[in-house]
Amino acid sequence: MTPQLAIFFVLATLAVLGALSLIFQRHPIHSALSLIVVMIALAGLYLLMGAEFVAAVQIIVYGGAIMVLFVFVIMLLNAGEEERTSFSKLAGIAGIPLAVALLGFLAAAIARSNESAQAGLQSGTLANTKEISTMLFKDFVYPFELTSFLILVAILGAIVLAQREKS
Amino acid sequence: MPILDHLWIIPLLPLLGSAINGLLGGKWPNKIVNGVALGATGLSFAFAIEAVREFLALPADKMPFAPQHYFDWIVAGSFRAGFDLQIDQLTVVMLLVVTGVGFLIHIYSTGYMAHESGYHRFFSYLNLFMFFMLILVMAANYVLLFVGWEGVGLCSYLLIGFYFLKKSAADAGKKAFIVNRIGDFGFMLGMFLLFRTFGTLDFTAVFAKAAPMQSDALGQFGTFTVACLLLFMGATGKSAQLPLYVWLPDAMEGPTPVSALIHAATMVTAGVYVVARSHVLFTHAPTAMLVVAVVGCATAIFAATIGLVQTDIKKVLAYSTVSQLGYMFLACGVGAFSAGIFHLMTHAFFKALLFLAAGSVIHAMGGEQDMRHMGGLSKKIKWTYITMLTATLAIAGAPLFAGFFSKDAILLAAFQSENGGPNTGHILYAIGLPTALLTSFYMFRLIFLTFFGKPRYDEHHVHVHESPWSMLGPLVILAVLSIFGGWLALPAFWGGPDYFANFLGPVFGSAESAATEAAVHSLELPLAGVAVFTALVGFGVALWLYIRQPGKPEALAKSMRGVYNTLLNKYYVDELYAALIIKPLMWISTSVLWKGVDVAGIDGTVNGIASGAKSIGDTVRHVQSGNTRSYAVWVVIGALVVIAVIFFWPAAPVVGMVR
Amino acid sequence: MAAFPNSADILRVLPELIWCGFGALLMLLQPFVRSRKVLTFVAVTGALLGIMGNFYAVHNPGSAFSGLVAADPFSIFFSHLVGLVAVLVILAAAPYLDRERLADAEFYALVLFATAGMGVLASAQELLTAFIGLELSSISSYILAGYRRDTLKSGESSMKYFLLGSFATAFFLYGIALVYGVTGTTNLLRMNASDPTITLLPSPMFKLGLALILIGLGFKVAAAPFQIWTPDVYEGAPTPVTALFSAGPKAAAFALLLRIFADVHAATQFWFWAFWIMAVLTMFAGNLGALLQTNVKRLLAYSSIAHAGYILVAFAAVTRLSADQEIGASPAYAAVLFYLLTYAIVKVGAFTIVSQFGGAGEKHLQLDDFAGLAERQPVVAAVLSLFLLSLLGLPVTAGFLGKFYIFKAAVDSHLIWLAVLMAINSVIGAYYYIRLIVVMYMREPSAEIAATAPARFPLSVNAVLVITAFGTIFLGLLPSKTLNYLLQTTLLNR
Amino acid sequence: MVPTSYYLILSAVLFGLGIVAFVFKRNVITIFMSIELMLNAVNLAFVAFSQARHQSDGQVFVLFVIVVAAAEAAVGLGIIILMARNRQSLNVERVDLLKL
Amino acid sequence: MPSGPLLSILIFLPAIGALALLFLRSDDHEWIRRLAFAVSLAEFILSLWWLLRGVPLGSAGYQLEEIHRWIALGPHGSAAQTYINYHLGADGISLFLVILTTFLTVVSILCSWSSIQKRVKEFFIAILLLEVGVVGVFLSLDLFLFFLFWEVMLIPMYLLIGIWGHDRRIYAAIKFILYTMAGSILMLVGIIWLYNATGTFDLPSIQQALQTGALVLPRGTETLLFLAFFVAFAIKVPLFPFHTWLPDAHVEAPTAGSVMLAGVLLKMGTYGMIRFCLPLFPIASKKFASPIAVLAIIGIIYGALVALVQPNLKKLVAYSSVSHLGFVVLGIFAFHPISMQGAVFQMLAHGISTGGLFLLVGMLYDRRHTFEMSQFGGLATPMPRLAAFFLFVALSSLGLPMLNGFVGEFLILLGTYQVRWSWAAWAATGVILSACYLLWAYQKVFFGEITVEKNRTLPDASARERAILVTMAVITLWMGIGSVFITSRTASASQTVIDQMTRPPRAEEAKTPSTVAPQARQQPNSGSANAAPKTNSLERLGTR
Repeated sequence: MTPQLAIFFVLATLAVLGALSLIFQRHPIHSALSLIVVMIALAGLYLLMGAEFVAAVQIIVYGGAIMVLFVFVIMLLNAGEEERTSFSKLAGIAGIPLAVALLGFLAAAIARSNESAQAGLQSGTLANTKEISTMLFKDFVYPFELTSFLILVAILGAIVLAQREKS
Repeated sequence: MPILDHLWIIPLLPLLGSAINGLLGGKWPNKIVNGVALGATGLSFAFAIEAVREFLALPADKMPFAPQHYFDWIVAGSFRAGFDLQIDQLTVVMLLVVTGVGFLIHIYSTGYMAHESGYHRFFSYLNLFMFFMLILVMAANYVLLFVGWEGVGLCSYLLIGFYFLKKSAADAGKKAFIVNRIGDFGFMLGMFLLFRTFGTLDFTAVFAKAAPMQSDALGQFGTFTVACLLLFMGATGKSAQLPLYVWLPDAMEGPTPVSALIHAATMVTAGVYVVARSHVLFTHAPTAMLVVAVVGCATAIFAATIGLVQTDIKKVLAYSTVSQLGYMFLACGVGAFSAGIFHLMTHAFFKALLFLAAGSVIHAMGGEQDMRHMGGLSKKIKWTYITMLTATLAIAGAPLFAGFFSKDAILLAAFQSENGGPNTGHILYAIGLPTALLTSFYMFRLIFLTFFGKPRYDEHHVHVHESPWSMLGPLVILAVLSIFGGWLALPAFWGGPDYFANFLGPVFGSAESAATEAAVHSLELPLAGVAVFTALVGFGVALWLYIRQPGKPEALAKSMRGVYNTLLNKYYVDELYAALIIKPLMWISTSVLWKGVDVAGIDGTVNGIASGAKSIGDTVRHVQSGNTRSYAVWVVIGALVVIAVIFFWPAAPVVGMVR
Repeated sequence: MAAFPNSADILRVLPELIWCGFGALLMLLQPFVRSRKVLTFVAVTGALLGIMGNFYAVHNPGSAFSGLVAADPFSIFFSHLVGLVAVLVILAAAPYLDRERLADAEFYALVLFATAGMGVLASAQELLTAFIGLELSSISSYILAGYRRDTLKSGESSMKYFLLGSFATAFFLYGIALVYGVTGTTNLLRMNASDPTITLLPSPMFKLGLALILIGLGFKVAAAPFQIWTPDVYEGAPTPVTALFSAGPKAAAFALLLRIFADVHAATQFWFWAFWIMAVLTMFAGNLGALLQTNVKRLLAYSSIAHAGYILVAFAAVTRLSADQEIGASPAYAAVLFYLLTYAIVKVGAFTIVSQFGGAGEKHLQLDDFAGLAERQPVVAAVLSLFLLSLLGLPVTAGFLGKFYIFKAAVDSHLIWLAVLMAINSVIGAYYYIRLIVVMYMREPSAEIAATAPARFPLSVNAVLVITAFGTIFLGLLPSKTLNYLLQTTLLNR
Repeated sequence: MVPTSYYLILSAVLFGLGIVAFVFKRNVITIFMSIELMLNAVNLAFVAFSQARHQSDGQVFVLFVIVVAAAEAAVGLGIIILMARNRQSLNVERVDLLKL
Repeated sequence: MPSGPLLSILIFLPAIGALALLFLRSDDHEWIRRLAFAVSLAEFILSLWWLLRGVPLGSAGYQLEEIHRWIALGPHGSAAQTYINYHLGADGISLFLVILTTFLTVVSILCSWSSIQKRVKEFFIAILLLEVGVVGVFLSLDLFLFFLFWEVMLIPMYLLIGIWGHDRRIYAAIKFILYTMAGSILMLVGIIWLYNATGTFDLPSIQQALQTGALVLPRGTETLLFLAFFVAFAIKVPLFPFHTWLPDAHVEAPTAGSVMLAGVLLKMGTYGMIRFCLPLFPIASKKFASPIAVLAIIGIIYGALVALVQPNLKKLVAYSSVSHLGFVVLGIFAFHPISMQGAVFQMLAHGISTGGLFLLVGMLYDRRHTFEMSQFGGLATPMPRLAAFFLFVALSSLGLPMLNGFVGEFLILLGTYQVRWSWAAWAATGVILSACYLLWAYQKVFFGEITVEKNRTLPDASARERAILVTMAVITLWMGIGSVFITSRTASASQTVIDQMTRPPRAEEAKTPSTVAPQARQQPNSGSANAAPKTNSLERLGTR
């Protein structure tokens, strides 16, 4: 039981628990917070894998920006406890079992496949940020530029959708 | 120009007359219509005589006279039917009878129909009938004969239904046509079989090929037998034999001249003509011959019995016609074709006369047809009375009258026949003779009821008057014919040669005429005597019943009510057909086929499929619950399906293009 | 390759860049330019310029950005297609926006962005780029769906589309991740190269990855059982947007699928039965669902599901054939492309009419509103019937040839049963298209409908109708040139 | 040493939990969160793979995913606000005007 | 001998006419009618002139062929490159069917002159387009093209029923189009499959390949293909279990529609059988001959019996055509030259006589707006002329010799009898039944006293109606007497069909002087056959 492994399990459990509480919390705020927990746990895992840049981005953008946005919206709409209606028979009866089945299937398929086992890695040789940046601005410059337009669209969408009627 | 090369003129003239009258006659006065109609028939009669003269004048080497080919009518594959007319001895007889009697009846009609509406229509139909009848007798192949065959059927349909306002008339017409069609069904099949056997339907070719062939044994249903039986089926329809005779009595709904021309003299004898025409085939099929004989014989007595009790003057004559036709078939059945044709001719004379006279009576009585409301007319309408009496004597078989000779010849031939066993002939004779008795009985019954005794009609309302000469003339001529017409075939014991049989010899082959010759001396005299005796008996009974004590018939009827009613209702045959065939057919068609199969069955299935699709569609719609969570679940399901498929189904079997 | 993208790279993705650029330009103009006409003009010009932007690629095709995107005839065809759709939609939308009092600059911008996204999706040779393109078009679509934000339906459709769409996207993305994990690359071309054994004995993870990708794209093309969102979204969205949805994203997603087929041999094998089943399910889901629809817009939505099904039939044929030398598969590819083309034209035309006819607030969308249309507006009725007949697949219309080629592809690959099922479906489909025609031609309009003033058809809309109708007939009668071009396309697509 | 498979299985589990959450939750915002959860799972997988193969492009993908997630968040929340404004409820089950 | 793209002109002339109609003011009914009439008349005259000249007597094979590459299939310049051809051609069979079509179009335009008052323009456009479709079907020699016209024809017919029909028109229209489509779409699959097997859509070349044995279809494939084609045609004919769309369609359709439907459209089915099923799939055809013949016979008797009990005059006529078409199918599937000839002739005869019947029924409808026979009765009194014509047409329809109905039926039965006597016997009962229902109906409608007061004052046939009816009557009579004019022209064509059913294994038998021989010998020098005088050409065709 190497320390990495121990840390991994701690963080993994944390993440899973966070995910579960995201599911079982009734109030959106709590769900949001538990999601943040998951993200932080993941950030930890990234660090564990030696991808600190990603970890940082994870904390800053995800935890920082996106989730804050969520919380902000929740506050804005002062969403209360979620009402556990079940108008959808299908979801009520078959929803959870099927979803769990899918989960199981994914996990099993991945577990059984050999690629995952191969290349037991040593965490030392991390892909350093420089490499990432060159790749980002050389090989993937085109998608990168496209993402800028994506952001533009997002802004546009926010304007179009959320702006008050100009009556 | 010799007519023989232009035989088409003879049938064409009536056609023209019919067309002219039919298309333009509507606005014309009767005179012009008469002119056209009589002109057409008269001319074709004249041409016919001329043709016959030329034909008889032909040198021996030209005989038999080759059929005239005018144009191809139907050609398909190996089949070919030309518009070919022929003339031979048999045709000559028919030709003269048809045109001659037809012409007389046309004349008669001008008087009889004078006051009817649709005058031109009547004559147009009548001429059309002449056309088809002539085609029938002159045709040189079965298909063309079939044209005439169906055509006359059509005309009889039109003429029976001439008073189309009367439902009974329309019904009768329809009945006639349809029953005839049933016969034609057999006739057509017969033709098909002949074609399959001989590869052609031209008379000369067929008979030439058939003659040398091995004939079927008795009881063997070979080609000949089947073909002949099928043809005979057609004949029974056209000539009102059992079991298809039912239409003829109803046909009396038509105007009387029509009954005289079509339903006594000409059309109904077409069946006999066909059998005689196909004698080559029949002689190859003893079974068929036997059937013909038996059917004819049975019909003869069957119809005669019904005739006994009929009260409608025309109905009596109708049944007697059926009965007489039975005689003719009997003759053909026993191989005495010439005798059959001879009876056909004489019958044409006296039966036409009877009808016309009856028409004249009806005319005199102002449309009354029920003999129970007649009586004592002999003074008032002398000419009619005399002529009708002549005819009655002729049909009853009084010596020297036409019917005597012909009927005599038939009975003789029947007696001699041994086809199907030594005693066949005797049995046939044993049935044929009483028929003769019955015939003379009901005929004289008719005479007595009509012309003797007290008038049984209201003399103040009915003003009996003699018919105009346009009607009486034909009566007289026909009367003369029905006296002397028989002398063409003076029996041997009378010393004269049998002109008629010899004349037809070339057609039917001299064999059977020779046979008669042989038998003549020994048999003919006694048989003739017997025949005369039976006729007398019939006359006596009639006299006793209807002159001596007029009350008697009713008494008899009462005493034997069952029999009487059975006869009066014609053995309930019509009812039987209705119950056994027509009603079930209608029921099946309506409630099983139409309502059942069509509407419920097929449409039901189709609509069922449609509604099924719709209901499925409805469920498909309801999957669309509008609830996002359900949609999510559907996506999950889909994911599971896709993954499962990709994981657990075999990879695609790969095929190349097929080139 | 050069350190920074060289001019060739730029030129080969010119169309997408132009569309994005004009999108941005419109947003810049929006505050200053008041007149709708100008904006519309700019937007149309942008779309057209984008199409023209292909000129370089046409003359020297090849891949750009170290193989992220390919500017081969295949993608050129699609950028033409989506560009065309964009032009038509913009033209059709102009009067609609006017009528519904909706801001137009943003609308046009979004349409252009979406178009760009589709272009990327269709030309991407690398999964992540494809993903970006997909998102670009999807997100724009989400917004467009909710564009009539004051109406409940629009908002709802937008929400449903957004939630389910991103749900599916997640699957797609996870699929990419797994494939990447197995092959070590997201570049379609390198996938086969990376490990030849993959095609022979593939790992479960690879299968799973492909499966998830299929799920994601299947959702986009509305293939059963992922069609579930389509009717609601189509009905709720503003009609011109619906036209865009039914034509654009679908085509782009199909394009990506085709590319994966062409390049990743493993996919062609694993996906066969999945496509077989999805095709059947989709056809029936679409046609049966449409049988009882009374809302024309929704009816057309279902019909577009059915048509996706028909295209999937061709896909099954492709899978079956493409293992054969390419010449074998190319007709099937061509069938798909041709069908997408005809289908896009027809659907855009049909929806345009519906959008005009719907009237203010899209109130007149029930079947009964179309009653007696043939007498009130014969031309419109005739054109709409033309489109319907084309959707039904009657000869002399483009739809017939489209269907014909698909049948042919199916038969060529011995998928007789699939062909027969498709035939049955065409008959079922016939019923509801015919029903609409019946309503237009044979029903008497109710009083107040007869009273309503005939919907006016402004110039731009008429232009759209003329183009689409002409296209329908032309492709129906003289498809040879187009088809030959398509065959080239698919052939070059190695 | 942590085997890659652990990470992958974890990511699969998280992804699955995301699905479960999506199906289970009613509140639009939380449903949206579950999508974010799924994306995170994907990211985990990417990073794990990139580490396993010593390729940094996996991490680049993560960055892209995050950007996309951000964009989606902006638009999604906009839509949610719109919905909340139009009908005073965040319960997706109450949004079923479009059906059948 | 005229030259040029005659057939194309024949096909598309009405389309041009329809186009021209578009430009007329839609309330200018008179000129719309006149123009439509003029166009159809021109079409009729041209078809008479060109086709009779262009398809010389006794010529085998297709005449006046036009062939152009149309749609390229398969990659350009590659080996797999094939073309869908625009291939037209006429032979003895299609020749008269086209003429029949053009003639009936004229008739139906005339008979709608006054009876159509709503949306006149669209009506005549629809009629002309219908003509385009039908003529195209009869003239196209490319399977694809054939299918194209086959489907194109649906829509105008569908509109004719649905817009100008009577009360339940919509139901009937939808039923009509769905039935037909269900069949034809399967045929499309069949056509494509055939292409897949042969590599071309060109009928003659497929035919050639199959006959010479250059190409052999597997038995199973042939069977399925045969069924795919046959079902489509059987629905169109309609053969017994598929017939239920017909009565509805007929009853609801306007007169012109019924005339075209009964007169021409049904023939497309039988034409298809002759042109495709037999030559392309002889083995399957022979395999299925018996069941099909049985169905046909069932159809004959069944249709007649149901007609017998119809209270609705038009429905009666409709069922009667189910019965009559049964004869045609029987004649085709007896594979006997005579019955084949008969079938072809019967198609034409039925077109005229049933067309005439529908005309007359329509005229009655124009006067009384009902088809219920209980509403009629005694009509012979107010309208003797109409009654006379009706009787005439009825007689021709029930197959009275010297009228057109007889020749066809007789030949069919004759030929069938040579093959299987029981078939002929059963079918012949139809002859009896046809007499039953027609005369029955005739009596109910025209005979007896007038029962309904309205009928007392009905006008007799107007001049225009008389003109139409007289023409019909004359043609009926002419076809009945001068049938040779037609049969001599259809002979070689229908013989060719029989020949085409031979396959290499049986080739040498075909050489032996069976029914096949003469045409087989004559085919190479059909050119000289044109010059040959009529008589001996008749000998060649007829007696042997």
